[in-house]
Amino acid sequence: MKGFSGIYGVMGEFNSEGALREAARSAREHRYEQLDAFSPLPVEGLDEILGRTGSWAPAWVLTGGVIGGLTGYFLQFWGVGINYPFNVGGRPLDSWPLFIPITFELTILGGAVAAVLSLFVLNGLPQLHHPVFAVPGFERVTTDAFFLCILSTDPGFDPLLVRRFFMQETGAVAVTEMRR
Amino acid sequence: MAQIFSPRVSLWFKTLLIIFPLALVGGGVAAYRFSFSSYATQVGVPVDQPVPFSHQHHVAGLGIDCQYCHSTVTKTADAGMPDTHTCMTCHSQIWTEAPVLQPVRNSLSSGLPIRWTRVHNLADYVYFNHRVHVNNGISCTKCHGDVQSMPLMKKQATLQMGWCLECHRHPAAAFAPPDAVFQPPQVFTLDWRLDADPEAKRAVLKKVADVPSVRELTDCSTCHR
Amino acid sequence: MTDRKAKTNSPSGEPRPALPIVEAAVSPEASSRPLWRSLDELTGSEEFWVWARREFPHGAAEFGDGVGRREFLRVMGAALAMAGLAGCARPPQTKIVPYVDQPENIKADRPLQFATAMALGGFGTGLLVRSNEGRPTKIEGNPSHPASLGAAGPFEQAAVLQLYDPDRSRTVLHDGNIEPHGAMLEAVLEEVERHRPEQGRHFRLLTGSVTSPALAAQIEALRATLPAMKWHQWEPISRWSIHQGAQLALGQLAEPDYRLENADVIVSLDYDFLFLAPDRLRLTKAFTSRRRFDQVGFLQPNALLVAEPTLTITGSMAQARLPMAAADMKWLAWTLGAQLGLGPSPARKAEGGVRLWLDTATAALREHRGRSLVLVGPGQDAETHALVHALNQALGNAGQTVVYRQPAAAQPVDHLASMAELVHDLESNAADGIVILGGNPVFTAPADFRLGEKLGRARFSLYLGLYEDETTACCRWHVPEQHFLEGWSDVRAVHGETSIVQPLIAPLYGGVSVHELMAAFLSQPAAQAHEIVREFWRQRLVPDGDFEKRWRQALSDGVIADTATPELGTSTGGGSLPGSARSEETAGQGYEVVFAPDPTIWDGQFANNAWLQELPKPFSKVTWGNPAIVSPAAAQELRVQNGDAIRIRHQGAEVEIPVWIQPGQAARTITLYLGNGRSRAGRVGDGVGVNTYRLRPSSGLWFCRDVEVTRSDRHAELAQTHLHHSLEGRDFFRVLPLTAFAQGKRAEGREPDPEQNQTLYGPASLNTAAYQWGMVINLTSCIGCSACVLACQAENNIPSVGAREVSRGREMHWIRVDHYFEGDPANPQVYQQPVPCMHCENAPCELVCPVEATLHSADGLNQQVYNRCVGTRYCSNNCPYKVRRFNFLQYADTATPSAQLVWNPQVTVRSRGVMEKCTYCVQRIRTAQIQAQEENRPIRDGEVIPACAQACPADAISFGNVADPKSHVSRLKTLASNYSMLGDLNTRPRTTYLARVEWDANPPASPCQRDTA
Amino acid sequence: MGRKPAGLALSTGHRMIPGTAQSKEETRARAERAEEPPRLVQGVATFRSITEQISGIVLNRRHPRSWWIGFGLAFLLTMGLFYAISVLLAVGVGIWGINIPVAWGFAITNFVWWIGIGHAGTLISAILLLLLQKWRNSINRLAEAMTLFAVACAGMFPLLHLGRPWAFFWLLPYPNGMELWPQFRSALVWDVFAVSTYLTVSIFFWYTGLVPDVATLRDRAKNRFTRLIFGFMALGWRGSAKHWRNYESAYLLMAGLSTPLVLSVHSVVSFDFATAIVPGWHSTIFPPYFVAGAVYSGFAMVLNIIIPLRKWYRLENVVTEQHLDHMAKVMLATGLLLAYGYIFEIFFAWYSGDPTEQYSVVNRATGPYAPLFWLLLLVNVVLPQSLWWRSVRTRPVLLFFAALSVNVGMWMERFVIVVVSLNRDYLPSSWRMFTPTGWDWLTLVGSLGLFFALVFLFVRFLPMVTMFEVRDLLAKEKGKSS
Repeated sequence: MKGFSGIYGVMGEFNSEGALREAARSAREHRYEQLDAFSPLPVEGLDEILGRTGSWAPAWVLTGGVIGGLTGYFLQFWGVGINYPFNVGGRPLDSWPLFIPITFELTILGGAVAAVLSLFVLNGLPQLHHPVFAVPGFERVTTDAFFLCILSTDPGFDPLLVRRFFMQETGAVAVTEMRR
Repeated sequence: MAQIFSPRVSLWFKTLLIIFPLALVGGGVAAYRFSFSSYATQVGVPVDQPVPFSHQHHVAGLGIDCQYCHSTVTKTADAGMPDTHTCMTCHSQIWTEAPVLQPVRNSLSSGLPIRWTRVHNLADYVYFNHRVHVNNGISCTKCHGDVQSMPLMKKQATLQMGWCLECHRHPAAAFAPPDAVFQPPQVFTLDWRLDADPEAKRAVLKKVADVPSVRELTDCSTCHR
Repeated sequence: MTDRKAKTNSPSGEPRPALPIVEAAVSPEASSRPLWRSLDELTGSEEFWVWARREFPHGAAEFGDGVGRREFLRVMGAALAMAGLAGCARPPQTKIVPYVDQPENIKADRPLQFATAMALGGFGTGLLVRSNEGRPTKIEGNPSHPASLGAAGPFEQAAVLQLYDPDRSRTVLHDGNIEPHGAMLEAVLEEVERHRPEQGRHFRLLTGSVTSPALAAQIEALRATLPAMKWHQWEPISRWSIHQGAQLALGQLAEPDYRLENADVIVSLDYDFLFLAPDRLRLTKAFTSRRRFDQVGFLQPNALLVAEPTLTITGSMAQARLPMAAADMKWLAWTLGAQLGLGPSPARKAEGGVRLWLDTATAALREHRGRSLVLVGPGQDAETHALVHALNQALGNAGQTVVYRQPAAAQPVDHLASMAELVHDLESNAADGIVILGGNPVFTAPADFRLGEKLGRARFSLYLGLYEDETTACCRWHVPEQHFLEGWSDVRAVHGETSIVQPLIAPLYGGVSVHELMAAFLSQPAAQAHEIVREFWRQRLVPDGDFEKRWRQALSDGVIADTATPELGTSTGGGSLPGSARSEETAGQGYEVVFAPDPTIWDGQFANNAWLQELPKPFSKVTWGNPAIVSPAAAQELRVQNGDAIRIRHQGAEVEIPVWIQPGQAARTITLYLGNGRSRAGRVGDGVGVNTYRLRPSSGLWFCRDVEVTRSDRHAELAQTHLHHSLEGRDFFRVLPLTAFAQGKRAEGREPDPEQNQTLYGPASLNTAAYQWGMVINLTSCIGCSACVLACQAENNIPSVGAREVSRGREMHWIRVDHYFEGDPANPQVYQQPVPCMHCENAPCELVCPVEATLHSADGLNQQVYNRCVGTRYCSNNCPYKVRRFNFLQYADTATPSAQLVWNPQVTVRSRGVMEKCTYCVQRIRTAQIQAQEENRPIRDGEVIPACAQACPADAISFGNVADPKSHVSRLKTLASNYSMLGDLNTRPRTTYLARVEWDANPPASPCQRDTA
Repeated sequence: MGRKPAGLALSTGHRMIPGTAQSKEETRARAERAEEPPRLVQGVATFRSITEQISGIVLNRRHPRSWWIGFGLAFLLTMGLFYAISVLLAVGVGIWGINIPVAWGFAITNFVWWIGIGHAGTLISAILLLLLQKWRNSINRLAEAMTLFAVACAGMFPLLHLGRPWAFFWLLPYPNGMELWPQFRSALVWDVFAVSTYLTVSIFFWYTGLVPDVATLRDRAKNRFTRLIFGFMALGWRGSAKHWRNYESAYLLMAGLSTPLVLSVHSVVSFDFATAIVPGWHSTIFPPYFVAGAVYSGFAMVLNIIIPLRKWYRLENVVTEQHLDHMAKVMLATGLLLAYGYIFEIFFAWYSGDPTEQYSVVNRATGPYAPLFWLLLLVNVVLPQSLWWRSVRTRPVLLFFAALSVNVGMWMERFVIVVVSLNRDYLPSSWRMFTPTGWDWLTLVGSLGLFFALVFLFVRFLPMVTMFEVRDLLAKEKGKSS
């Protein structure tokens, strides 16, 4: 950090998910912690290698769903039972079976909204400007190029070492240093 | 590959995305509040009249009973507007030359009625009945406000359905002492409360006993036919 | 609304349009079933395949509808504005306009009621007219008037719409040019002067039958000035044969006064007395008073036997009904007479069903001597009437079930002869000055008289009429007539009871009173109707000095005490039983045509009345037109379906007219309703239906034999409100045999009704109010006259929608009278069933409304909140009774100012896109509640009467508080015959029915083809 | 820049030239990958080739004539729809053939039909995802888009069929001066919630799936404007490991939510009928029976769209006969479910012992609308049986017509359910026919126009095949083969 605050990290480009996986693995072997990988498709097993598994999304969805459901039921119960009680077709005011469909739909809605929000928030999107976009050839990350990045926030980060690592230990076809 | 967007754009975009849903919600709330605003409901907005008739002067000043002009209020659904002759009973004697009363005199001579601007306007599908309210001891002021302090007549209630329901859901609270509907000073006792004097309270509760139940009072066909 | 024109009327033979009654298309197997759905089923089901080939026939035709471009843009703007502003618009500023000088007793929501009377065919019916702030808005029967007894028929009730009809004539016309009123008066005076020298030998007066004493007096006065003038009378529906018959039998003109309440057995020969009689309302009350079955003990029902050419509401009430040609009626009468030992027996012997019917009738009459009654219709000749009078004498009924009175008419005459004489005089120029007081005779006179063109020969012809109609076109002077609600007059009921006709509103269109016009002829052009009538009665009412008092009494009662015509002795003095010279006549092999007044527009005078035009005619349920009524047999022979046109030729005249196939029609009789096909009725009535007067000769005013009938290739879409006349073997209409009723058997359905609270949810007691409103409809006493339908329409501001919309199934009536046929189509069992909203306690409609526009009130009403309704129409789909009505388009006429005057201010006028239905007349309930609450008393039983119940002459509809076990309606609901329609759906309707009680003996099998012995 | 051949890409790296041996081996590897093509992606296919092929459709200016013709027609019909709607608003629902008793006509028929069609997308994306059906990958995007447009068309009708459309918002729960809420016990209010939820969730689902592909377009776009637009839409997607991780779990969860949702929506729609007491409507079998019908018509519509498109845009390699075969099989299955539904409607009517119920069945088969009913059985049950033969399933033209007949058949079924049940219910006195007017027809055809116009615009401006999933597919196939 101290010396390299101007640097975001060093990026190595690879030609296949296999190569990427290898690179990531050896990076971990070299005690690099702050890694990030970029790929045109989810690369199997990469998360495990990078040591970041699991996601908060399920929790979000659960909360959203519960909130939606409760809102749905109480909106109905209060609306027709308490706020303005009506005699509708001789049905009792608390005719709960008739409240099920709306409760259900709102549960789903709440969950879905939460899911989308989680996607945005957890991924920090939208993020139109980002240092990695400056990397030459990065546009191919959405086609067929794979990248591994060692961040400057890594305790053992040193641009020179990292570059050497990429060029000698991995099959990087190109290595780039990213400025903030 | 070059950056497509500058950091600033990125920031703006993010902010917009956050603001947009908030704006939607805010808009809804605003619309709701607007429906109660004095612009939408005209509450408290004095209305111009051909003759600047002052309830303050006639009621508070001269102590004229409401029924003197609104003569059918206890008899029909319609409270009744005074005919030109009613005005002239006094104004053929006093203020005979007052220019503000010219329209009244014209009406009498031409036989053409005065066209007052309506202040309390209910939709045609609402069947409000003054008779039944007043005779059951709902004070005029309950809906029309402290008329006696209004130089020019103005609405004090939104006259929205929700407002009607308030009383129809809590009839007891709406009652004035039965004998207090018209005669000053009780007619103006805005601060009168059910517990004010036990004797009146008894009378009111007796009345409450024989008004229809709340469920009946909140039935659609009570007002819509 | 040009789309009201029936297709047959356009001269150009347009391509045969799509078959409208696709409804009748059916499965091939249907015809083999004992139960048949509709006649088209029996006659095979080609339409089915026609339809199949044509997929959706009306499609392309409709493309043009919608609106013209400019109109479109205009409305679009409006619609979008509405769409946009609906949310946040605030109501526009409105004005309050008080009186300059407040009149007494006119209060906004306190309507006043005035007693008056309306004349139909000259005879008066007493009415009470409701006036809101000076506008007559509703006409009801006058309980203290003997011809009404509180009931009112469709004609009386619809008169209020006629009052505001913007098409009524407004100006005096001379040769078609507008003239000042004064000019007309001058011309009149001049004319009188012209005739004075010859004592008016060439002067003629033409009226309907006149009962107004004041008018009669004026005519006499005119006679005094012009002794040689002649007074002619013409009514298309004349009662002369009745009077003349009495002359033959009793030796003097007489009006039979039937006491049906005393009759155990009634035999009617071609007499639809429940509709045709001038005092039909009274007769209905009397007749149905023996048909109530409304208490357990009740078991003295009367038995009715009817022989008639076409199914009438009277016939539908019969225990034994015999379809028979009108021309055979005479023979039938004599045969019946002979069987009862009166007069010679005709050579021709009865067979089959006729025999059976005759024997039944004979037996019944013999059994109930003195408590039976035989009636015969005005269509039959004097001889037959004489025979029947004699028959009633012989059975000892005279004095018991019928008494004879002097005719109430000022001068009863043979209208046909009178008209014939007039026409002859016009032709021979013996008459050159003629005054016509109302009645539109040019349209209604026998075709072969050609009155119209003859009138042209008169030098002076003046017509006083409500409308600028066919007669106006043939007269030099036209004077707009006052509506009876606009001016003073007086009128007598058929038995003489006299009413003062008092106005409720100043003439809207500057009409002239008949009395004032007559006064002009009496050289008192300034006289006022009010004065004339008042002065006339001042002389009559003197006996006790206080005229004012009696006058006021007469006005408030609506009838002047003891003015009934005196009874006549019941001896057959002088009268001898006429020979049965023509009693051998038969209808022969050819087709017979019978003429009858239209069930809803009478002789044509109501043709411009949208309420009556749209009132479904009994049985056929046809509106806006008058199809020829033919029998199933005839239809098969002519190879016609409903709506296909036929050509009828007789004595050189010809009409082309669509048919309606009527079960129970005499096999070879075709019934034509008069009064339709007006050419100058107004924007509503012009060209609706077919003018059948064109076929009505002086030789056969009521029926003609051996007419030539051929099939035409044209087709008209009949605007029907009801296409399907079978019960489908379902149990919504229940019948109890008399014996079962006597034993107190319940009117069981296929399924028992569920117990209360038999639901998943368990009890939900939400009907908390002290009053629980409910209704009971008595299926035995209902005669299906449709008075309730019109009463409801008038009370609840129900719009009429026109023929096109009706034929699309969009009529708006809140209560309908369903008719079902069962059994042999040649002579079926007929059931009628009035169906309003059932106000179900578990209302299916309420559950499905997404916006709470229909909800249940605490006092058990199924409320409809128009201003909340968004128009999903889901409620209508889910209503098993289909009693909900939808404003598919803007039906309420908010454009025509005078159309709005008739609206009832107590009922919201509905806009486009809103559902509506019967409310149990909630406005009346609430008014009564407020009144009672103010007077600190409970609402009395019978204090709240819905419009339908109020109008019903049969008292078939009862309404009241079902929470009070002592109320009338509760008592009815405890009867064993009480049942809920479709109750097994657990809708728990508040409107229930008393099952129809039927005599166990089936009606005699009918003669499917005539036996010609 | 991105258009350089793979080989050259090696030298594009900055400064450092790594050992060439490695790179050669890499190229060989890619060549091999091309050698043995996966079954669901045919022909020579690499990440790049696939990506180029699909994104090319959007990024290239030039479009086949068939697109212009198709879009032109659809656009005309859409204009017709707008005209019909204007007249409707101006004059009222009376311009339609509806009446009492048949108060619901084409509008509701169309609504149910469109909603049904709108089921395929979510089903393919969600359910098949959960069932790990790989073949969904190349068709789900189009199916989802189609779903959106179908639901949009469907949603239009309940609004239009109102007597007073401008008051539609009374069906929504919002605080107001009248202190009134919607009548929550009404199935129509359930519809409002179900359909709007479904629409929202479908949009989320669709857009989420779109983000990585839009990112691809952003990176491949040539002119600045396109790059900006797609840039905004891509929200700065970088394809980082974190992105993919959250993305996959969120997407999976949405699939999990959508699955019950998609089943509930048409169940709720069926409640409009099942909770009513109209004979022919009031039946417990309606929910499953409606859902089956929905999937049935949905797949039919997908086939009707995708078969021409794969031809016009030469997508045979990604949308293979294999795919068509699978879809046809699903159609066949749901079709049989539906037939089962028909049979059981009849059985229940008989078993209920209720004459009105029984009559409603008899009326369908022998009543005035009988020809429609029999035609319906023909096109909806008999003809689709041809799908038992693989030769039909894999012959696009035949399959197209089979699907077409199903679509027509399903519309007729909705019509039979809505109209033929209503036109003869409890009281014979109020039995009546419904005969549609020209406006009814114009609205129906117009909604088709709107639908296809939207589809055409979609294929023009967004990738109709999910590129990253096809890439994933390629990778997986490779993983399998090596």
